[in-house]
Amino acid sequence: MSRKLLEVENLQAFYDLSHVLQGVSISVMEGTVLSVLGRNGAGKTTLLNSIMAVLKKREGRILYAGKEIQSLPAYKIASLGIAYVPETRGIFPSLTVKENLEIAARKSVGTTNRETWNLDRVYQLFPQLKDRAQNGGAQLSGGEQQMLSIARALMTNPDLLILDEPTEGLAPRIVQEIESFLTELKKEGLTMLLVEQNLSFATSLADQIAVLGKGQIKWVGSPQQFMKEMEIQHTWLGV
Amino acid sequence: MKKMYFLLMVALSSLFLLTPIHAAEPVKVGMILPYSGVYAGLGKEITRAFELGLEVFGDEVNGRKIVLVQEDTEGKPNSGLSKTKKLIFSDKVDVLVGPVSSGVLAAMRDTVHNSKTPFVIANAGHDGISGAKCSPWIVRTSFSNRQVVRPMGKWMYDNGYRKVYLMAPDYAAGHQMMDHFKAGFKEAGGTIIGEEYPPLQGTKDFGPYLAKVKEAKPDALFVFFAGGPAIQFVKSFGAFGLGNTIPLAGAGWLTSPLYIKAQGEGANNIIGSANYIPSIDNAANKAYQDAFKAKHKREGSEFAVQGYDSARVIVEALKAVNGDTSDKKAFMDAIRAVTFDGPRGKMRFDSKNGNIIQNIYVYKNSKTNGVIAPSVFDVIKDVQDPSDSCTM
Amino acid sequence: MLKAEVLRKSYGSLLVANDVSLQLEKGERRAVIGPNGAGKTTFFNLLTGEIKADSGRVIIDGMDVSGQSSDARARAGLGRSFQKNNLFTDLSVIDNLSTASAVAARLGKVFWKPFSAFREIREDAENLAEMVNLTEVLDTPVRNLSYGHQRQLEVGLALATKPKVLMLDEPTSGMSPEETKVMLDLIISLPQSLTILIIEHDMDVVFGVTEKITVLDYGSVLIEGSVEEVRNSQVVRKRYLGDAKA
Amino acid sequence: MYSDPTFLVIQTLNGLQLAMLLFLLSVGLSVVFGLMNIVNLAHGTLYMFGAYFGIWVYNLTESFWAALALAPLGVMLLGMFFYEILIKKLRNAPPLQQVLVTFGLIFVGLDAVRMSWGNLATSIPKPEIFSGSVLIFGEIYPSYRLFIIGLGILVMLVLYFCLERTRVGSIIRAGVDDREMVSCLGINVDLAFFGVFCIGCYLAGLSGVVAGAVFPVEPGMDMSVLILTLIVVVVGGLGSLKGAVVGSLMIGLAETYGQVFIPEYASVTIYALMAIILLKRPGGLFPARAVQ
Amino acid sequence: MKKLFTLDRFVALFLIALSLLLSESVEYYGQELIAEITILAIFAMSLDLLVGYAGLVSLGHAAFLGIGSYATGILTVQYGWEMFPTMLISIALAGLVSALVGIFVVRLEGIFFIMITLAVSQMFHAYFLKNREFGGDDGMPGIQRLDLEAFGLTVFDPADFAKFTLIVAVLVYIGLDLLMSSPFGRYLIGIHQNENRMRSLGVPVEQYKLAIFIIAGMVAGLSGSLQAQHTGFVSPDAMFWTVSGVVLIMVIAGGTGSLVGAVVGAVIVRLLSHQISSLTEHWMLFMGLFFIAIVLFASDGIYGTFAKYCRRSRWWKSAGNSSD
Repeated sequence: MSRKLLEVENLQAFYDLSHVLQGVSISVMEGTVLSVLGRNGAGKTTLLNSIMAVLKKREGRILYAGKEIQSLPAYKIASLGIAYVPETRGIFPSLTVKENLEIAARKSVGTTNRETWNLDRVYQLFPQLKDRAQNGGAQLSGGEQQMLSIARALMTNPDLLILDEPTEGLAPRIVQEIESFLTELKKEGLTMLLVEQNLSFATSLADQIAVLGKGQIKWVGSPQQFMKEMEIQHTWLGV
Repeated sequence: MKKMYFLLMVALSSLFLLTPIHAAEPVKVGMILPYSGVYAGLGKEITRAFELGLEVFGDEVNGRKIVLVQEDTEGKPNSGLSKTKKLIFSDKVDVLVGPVSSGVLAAMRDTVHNSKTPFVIANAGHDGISGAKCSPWIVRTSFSNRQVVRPMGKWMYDNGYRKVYLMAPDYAAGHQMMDHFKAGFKEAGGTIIGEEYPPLQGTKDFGPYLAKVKEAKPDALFVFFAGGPAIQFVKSFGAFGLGNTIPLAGAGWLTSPLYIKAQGEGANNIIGSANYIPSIDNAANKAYQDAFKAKHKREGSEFAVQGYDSARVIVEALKAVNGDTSDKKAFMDAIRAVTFDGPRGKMRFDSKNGNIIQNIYVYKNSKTNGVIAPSVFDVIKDVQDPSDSCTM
Repeated sequence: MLKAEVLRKSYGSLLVANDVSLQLEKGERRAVIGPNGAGKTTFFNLLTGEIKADSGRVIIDGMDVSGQSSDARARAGLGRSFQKNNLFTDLSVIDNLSTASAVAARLGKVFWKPFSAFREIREDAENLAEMVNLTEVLDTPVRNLSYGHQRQLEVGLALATKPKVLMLDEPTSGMSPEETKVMLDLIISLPQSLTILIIEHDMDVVFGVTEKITVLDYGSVLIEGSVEEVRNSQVVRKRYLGDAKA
Repeated sequence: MYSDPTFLVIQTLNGLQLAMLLFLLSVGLSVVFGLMNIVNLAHGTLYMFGAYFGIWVYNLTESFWAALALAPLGVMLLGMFFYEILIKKLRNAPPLQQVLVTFGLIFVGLDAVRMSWGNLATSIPKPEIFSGSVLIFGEIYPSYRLFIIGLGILVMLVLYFCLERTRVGSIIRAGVDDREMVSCLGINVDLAFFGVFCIGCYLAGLSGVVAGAVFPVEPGMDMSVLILTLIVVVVGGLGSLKGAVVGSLMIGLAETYGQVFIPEYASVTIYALMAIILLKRPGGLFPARAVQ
Repeated sequence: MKKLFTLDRFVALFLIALSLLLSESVEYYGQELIAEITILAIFAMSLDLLVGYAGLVSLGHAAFLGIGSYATGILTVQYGWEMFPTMLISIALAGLVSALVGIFVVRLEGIFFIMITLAVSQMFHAYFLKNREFGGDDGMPGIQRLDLEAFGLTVFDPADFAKFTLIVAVLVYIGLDLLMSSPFGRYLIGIHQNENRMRSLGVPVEQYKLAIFIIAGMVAGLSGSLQAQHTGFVSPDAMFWTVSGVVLIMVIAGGTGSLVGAVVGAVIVRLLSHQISSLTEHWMLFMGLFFIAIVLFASDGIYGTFAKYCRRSRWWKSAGNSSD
């Protein structure tokens, strides 16, 4: 029934001459959430940038819904139904909140019959954004920026949502809010690939955990198993 | 990469190729003119007419063929000088013809003078060359700036213009033109009520200047513009409606036949002084215009006639010395002695300074059959360059 | 040795440094930690003068450098490494280091004597290379260097000017555990008299280098104290360690 | 006489018409330069081709409007051609190489024009309805100049509308902020920027035709406007519509007022103005991206 | 330890030897051309100091050449000075003016530096164009040459004048080469490579940029003085921005940052345009294609690419020059 929506096979990635990813393989099942954990510098962001072709110097295979995408440019990858919420949030400061959302609006390309995301629905989910609709992207607080970034990703009606440390630098109250949004989305059956440092956040949302260290996948398993693996936690996450 | 090295060697060894061939049979005429840059059109025009002149007056004297060596001054003094040296010392030309711009002429002058190379100036109007900077090796078939405009000052006063506004580009020739017009005009009793000198390069708009002229309400506006700026100026003058209120007068080049079509209605009714206009009525001019039209399908301009006459001067001088240019002094004397009735009427060189003595034509543009063209309004005969600062 | 007094900086309505103060004694080692976007690097840049503070003072070794440019502050004794490698990429390791050594020796006004004639500069640079474990790649151009080596060189350049205060901005970021270990040893081995201020995410490195930590959050100091104090602080656990159950 | 209000109005109109011509020319260069990081010194060449294509079309059709409609399209095609064969390859080349290549293009373009249309200066006749004059406070003023001002304002408004009110405009603004993020939203941002490049070429051609009825059309006309355009671009700041508008207004008016009030220094007014502005604001007045 | 004979110096030596040889063997015009190109090469080297070593792309460098020329012309023709002190004063004056300009402009970057230098030079150009005392746009003729009888050179003999300019060029090259090999030069290389890093190491970057701006201005002034002596006149055209533009093109075409590259660029571009313009009036077309070809096929410039190839090639390495 469930299939592999995203598959990464033996991915190698480079920044200049440094070999950041050294053969990473992961897969995300449709309708599930995969959390990739790892320390700073483990290569988490590089992994996501490689998938999205933001980083072009890479080797290996990346498949989306069974189709090879590693040689496609970023915009084509995104238009297959992948949405990216980067660590930097990528809000466009010269655009208003509304424009930030509208620019991304696109019909779903997937086969699932989820309810379509549009401006109204996004505003329902994030009422703060509606209040701030005419504000410039630069005038938002960190939490609002994060919400806008997620909301904007939703406007593309994705089948796969990729999030890079969505809780980073946010106050606990906001982290909780975001957690509840994402849980909501998960219930709707949206597939997610989540990169996190925040263990509690990651484990509560994920169906599966992968631990990235030294540019390689060190451990894969369920959240329940992960909580027991103190050794893994210590060695690769420094907790 | 071997290619690159090869290229370097070729470039360097091409220095060797500059070794000149010894002056053999043909008479070499060095055409030192702009073939690129702003004045490229004039350089070509003079060259074409010079070639036409050789066809008409003969390109062979006593078995010696006359050949042209063209070098591009780019209208820049430095390039002009460098090319002049090439023509004199490398090509060993017998005579130089050119240049268009006074700046290049000023740069060339000492080299020509010191190397004792016969030099026929075919356009540049730099006053100094027939003044303090004159040389026994230089004659001018074209004009000196003051020669063209000074008589016009008197003429305009005599014809009822008392208060005149002046405008010319802000460079030496522009100021020379205006200064001499002013001298002639004031001598006659007129008053200058305003002067404007827009920058030579990049005057993007004459509107501001024209508005000032309009405010001053002169009897006439006297200007000197040539080439592209002349088109722009005349069009703006018309567009601002000054044509109906203020008479426009200028030194001849203002409505040159090369540009008059592009100037449109604005060119109508302009008066000017020139050393040549195409409609001068004499046999030599008719022959010249017929020949030029047959070859180039349009009227020959005042620039062309200077090239044409320069060719005639050289051919006749060569005939006088039987094609022998080995005695440069004798050849130069022969050049200076040439006199003929040409398209511009009777012409001869001023023994004092080598400048041409010629008629200055006062013309007026008018529209006949939908075509605007100048016609002769008045003739000021045998005008000399009035300078006496030349001591040869 | 280094004193920052109520440094404040804002971009429009965005306050990136909210009255940050800090005092380091000679030989003291201090880590600045905090979540991404907490304003750590901004704080560094305010100290070094790369960003001009709206208000507040910076004092280096008793000298008020508040209004001064970054190069003047460097001459006053601040040496820094950057979070993102900031090297002379077309030059070799030795040329990188010797350039920095020449700056330290204030040779810039010497224009009559070949640079290669300054043996002592070369020796300085070689010593530095040894200090930061780059001896075996001395003649390699920086752009052909491994990332870890580049990070080491980054620290080497900061050390070359013989600073009074060494400021390290995430010296181990992006490094493998082995490389991190090398870097940690390197930092530990630095002379005890050197005052060090370090931004670091890797807690092992932080705990390895220093006893005292300043936690920044939202551009202001959340808490300042010993490793133990910070470790046990509920505020910090909540904010920074993400309330992890560990 | 300089205090006469009518005189001032007339001179301000003169300044405005120059400003609008400069605006048409510089907005494209500013965008290409500021947003695509292409140092296109051959922008003036496109302007020159606009004028010559205009003359070509005019000679065939006897219609100014046909020239105005077709010539800019021709220039756009020319620009696209050079983009495809040359500029694209150099998108990420060091600026000095771009300088050399576009300088090469200037040389090639200049001789291409000379070979095709000769060396002599010429001009495009004004359209019939704008060939006359109108009365402004009792002063005769050329109506074509008002046409230029109107066209400039129209283009300004259209560009403003497209940039601020359409999705493509949002994409371009967003692309300036964060190009990669736009791609990650599934939008082909390179295509959008290529469109911007084409519009820049189109406007350069348009200004060539429009200017060809006022200024002489001659080989070398490219170089004189190139400098003026670059001045507008750096004064306004790279890559922003606002910068291009403000820059061209400042330079256009400064040039005109300079000629009127300080004719002695007319040739240096704008250079001096630029120098002062750059010393105060080293990145120009309204750059699209903050200068690092 | 650096090699004494780097590739740059080797090629420089080769060029000088070739020119000296040629100055004896070619005829009058060739000698004139050698002098002309040598002066141009000095000017190109001075611009390379800015472009290739300090990363300051100037489009107004001709202003300093012009100031050197005008100072030489004004002092000798109008004030009757001796040529030797005039040359020194010309150089000093060019340095002084570049100091005054440099104080304001060196903190600008990229296109903004380009445009402000252009603006400054256009203002100088406008001044000399207008100033009728110094000849306006016709310029000032009648400039003599430095008397070198004492060294057995007759400067009116073009071969001797060519030799004189070559000797000056050699001295300039040696001087600048030494300067660039000195710690000062190393600072500049560091600034060009990574300005921010130099700043954080404690280098007052602007002061060094100003210093090199002044030195480049002085060398340009020297070349201007030589040019005035060679051509015998000076006109405002010498400081028009296109002159700066053409020399900038020469420096880029030759390859920046090696001094020799600038020289090679000046020699090749000048010779090519000279030769082609004698053959066809459409020489600009060929030069344009040549420039485009350089970028496409020799992106480091003619000499830069040549040097890169040489350094990789076996014979150069086998000659024991593995790292220079």
